[in-house]
Amino acid sequence: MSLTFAIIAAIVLTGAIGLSVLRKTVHCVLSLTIVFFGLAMLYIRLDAPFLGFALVLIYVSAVTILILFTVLLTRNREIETDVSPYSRGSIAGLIVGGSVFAGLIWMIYRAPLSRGITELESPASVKSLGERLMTEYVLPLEVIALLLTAAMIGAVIVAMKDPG
Amino acid sequence: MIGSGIVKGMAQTAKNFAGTYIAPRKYLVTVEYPEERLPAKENARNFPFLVFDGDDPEAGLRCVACRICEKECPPQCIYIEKDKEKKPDYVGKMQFQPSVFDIDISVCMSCQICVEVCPFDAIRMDTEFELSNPDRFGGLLLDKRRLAKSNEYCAEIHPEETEQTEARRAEDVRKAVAKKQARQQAASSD
Amino acid sequence: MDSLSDYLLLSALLFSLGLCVTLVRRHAILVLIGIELMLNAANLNFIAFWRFGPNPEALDGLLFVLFSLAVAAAEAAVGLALILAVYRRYSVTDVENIDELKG
Amino acid sequence: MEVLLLSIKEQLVALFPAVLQPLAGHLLSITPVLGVFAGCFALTTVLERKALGRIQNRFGPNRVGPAGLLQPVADGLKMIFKEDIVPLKADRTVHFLAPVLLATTALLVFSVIPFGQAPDGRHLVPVDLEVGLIFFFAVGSLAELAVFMAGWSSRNKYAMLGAMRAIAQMISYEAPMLLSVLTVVLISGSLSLVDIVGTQAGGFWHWHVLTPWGAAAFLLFLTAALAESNRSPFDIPEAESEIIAGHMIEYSGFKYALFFLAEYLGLFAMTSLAVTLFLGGFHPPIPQLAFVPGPIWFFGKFVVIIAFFIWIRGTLPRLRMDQLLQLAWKFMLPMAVVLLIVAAAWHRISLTWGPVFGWLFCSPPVIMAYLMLGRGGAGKKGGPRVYRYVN
Repeated sequence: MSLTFAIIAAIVLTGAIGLSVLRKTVHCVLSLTIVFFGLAMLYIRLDAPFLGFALVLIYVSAVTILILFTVLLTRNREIETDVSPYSRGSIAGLIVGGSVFAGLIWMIYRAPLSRGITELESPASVKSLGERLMTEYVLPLEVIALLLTAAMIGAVIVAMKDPG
Repeated sequence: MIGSGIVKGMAQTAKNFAGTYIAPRKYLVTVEYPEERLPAKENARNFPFLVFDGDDPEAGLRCVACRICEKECPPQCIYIEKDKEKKPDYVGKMQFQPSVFDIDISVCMSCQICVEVCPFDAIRMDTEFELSNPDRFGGLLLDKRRLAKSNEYCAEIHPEETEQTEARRAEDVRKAVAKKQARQQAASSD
Repeated sequence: MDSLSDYLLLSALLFSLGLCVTLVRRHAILVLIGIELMLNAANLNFIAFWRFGPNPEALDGLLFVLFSLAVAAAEAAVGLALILAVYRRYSVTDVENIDELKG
Repeated sequence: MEVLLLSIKEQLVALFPAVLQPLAGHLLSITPVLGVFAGCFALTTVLERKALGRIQNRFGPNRVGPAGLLQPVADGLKMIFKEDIVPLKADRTVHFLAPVLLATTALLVFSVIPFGQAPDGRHLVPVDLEVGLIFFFAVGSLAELAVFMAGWSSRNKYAMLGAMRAIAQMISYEAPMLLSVLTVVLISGSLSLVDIVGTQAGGFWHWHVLTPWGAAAFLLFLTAALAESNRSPFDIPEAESEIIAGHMIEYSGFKYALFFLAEYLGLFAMTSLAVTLFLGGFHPPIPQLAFVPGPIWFFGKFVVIIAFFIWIRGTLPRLRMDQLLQLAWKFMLPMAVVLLIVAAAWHRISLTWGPVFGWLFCSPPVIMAYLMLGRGGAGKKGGPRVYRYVN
């Protein structure tokens, strides 16, 4: 593990832990953006800069802003008062999360992972990505486009004030 | 068509912009105040001052300390004390002079009533407006010496009003002289 | 250079944290955020396996992440719209208090 | 000039020990960008005020220094010595982080803009990223987050309203902006700004702005850039007469100066991008003028666009919020989509038959789309407002 990776991992984990313990919802969302920044840095480190910047573009500027708008549109009196932000069955939730983590760790250390790394001549080029997208993956692309359209229309209809 | 209004507006502003360089007199209408200033209007008024005739503000002061203005002043910003001895005024009548004449211009509300009521045309409204002062109390309490301004100055800022006043005063002097002559004639005939 | 297991470890941690957030927090939006966190942990796995796999010239891992990003965006939009609709109807965003299924 | 600058950098980097050399190289690339654009900011504020004054038949600032040119120094001193006020109920951390994030992102986006090219092919660019354009927009979009943080953390209704308006505006104009930029990506086949500039080398007839789709995309991009950087006529988020200063209302002193700086730097970034994408970047208009260094051409075009922005600001009144969103969604977005298709057609036609046929076939759809969409916007809601009680 190199120092750079350790620093980025620390950033990601700080954001993730902050998002699970902070009290105010807006603070949680802001620490979510820290997680995304860390992840974007990891993507760039893994020679996928296009996806890293796309992650920032999609998540930080679109999804996070959407979440923030929703947070502001739904003011929750119960949670912003003194009631604990954690649900009643939180112990059980922690146990489930912990056991999943233990299971994943067990699997990672049992799996026969290749320790080496194949050298790339250049980072994944956007051009080849686009060519794959337009030849081999054109059907998934169309499906995704359809899904996005459906999701957009659905979201608008669900969130409309007077569904009529 | 969308955008045609924008083009029209931009042509207008471009004309304005270029005009300030080509014809600055027509387009640059700003008066750069401390260096240039517009002349005050005839009817402008700010705070009162005392008019004196001749060169000496002590001797030529028109005020006779009749205290009408002090009584009429709505915010009561005028304070007058009479002098002990009398001096002859412009028609030769013996009159008192004010030994103290103070106007607190921080209280004055520029109503011009003192000017209206003065029977001796001794008080007029000034157009001076740069009165800022570091001394909040003393600096704005004007005494007789600072209030006194010459008749020429008055003629300069209120030419029309001063002309009328001068005409009336000349008439008064003429009448007084005529009266005196009549009295002298009567005295000599007795 | 860091090894594949480092990335997998980080991704596992992120996934479990996301799961915990989803299960533990009361606010509906935070539940959604937990799901986003899990999705991103999976994405990290995809990219790590692509990069450390035997054939990084084939870009399948990246393309999967690309599609997953789009799905996540769609999911966030619909999820938030649902939260808004529920809030309009019951003025509640606490998942524990959304316990009526009657229309 | 480019060779001189690059060799100065190499000489200086060679002075450092080998471990520090990459770091020193980056620092030496960053410093001139920081210096030049901060200087541009200072100069633009005063020249903008002078030009606005002339447009409104006034003198503009002319008191501090020769012809008022030292005005930004006076303004800066005033800003620095003002008291830094944080509202009692504000969220102190977020309140502090918002201007920092905004200024950082505003500066970061300059790192992919190419400013010149040495004869041996090296470019004057801080970082030559293969995905430079995506980087530009990813980092640029963080401004929305910073604006939200500023508005939310101030605990002020006006700040919150201003922030929401700003974000709605930025998101609405990001879509047409990205689409209008995509036309250029489509033609040049690269996301790297260095490559995009490279396709426009060799005379002004290669510039993207001199094509039917390019001209329209350039205008759309400029409009969206105005909206993205919150300048008049799209300065609703900070409308002084409506919501005072929007998200900046609770900021004073140096933090406010940072917001101000970030606003201008955002404008400069958009202008630099417009120059790079559409006006041929640092390339001279005719190849015979290549002896003039690239940065001079770059900044010449830069100054022209900035002057155009100032001119617009002096002319147009502020739009209403609904007009603004209608312009973005009903006119600019469909127009950008049409341009994308036209650009694809141009690529095909001018490759096979040459640019004359390209003009012949590609300009009618652009003009048609412009006329039809322009008329569609002036329907029931978009037209002049009817005042019930006045008439």
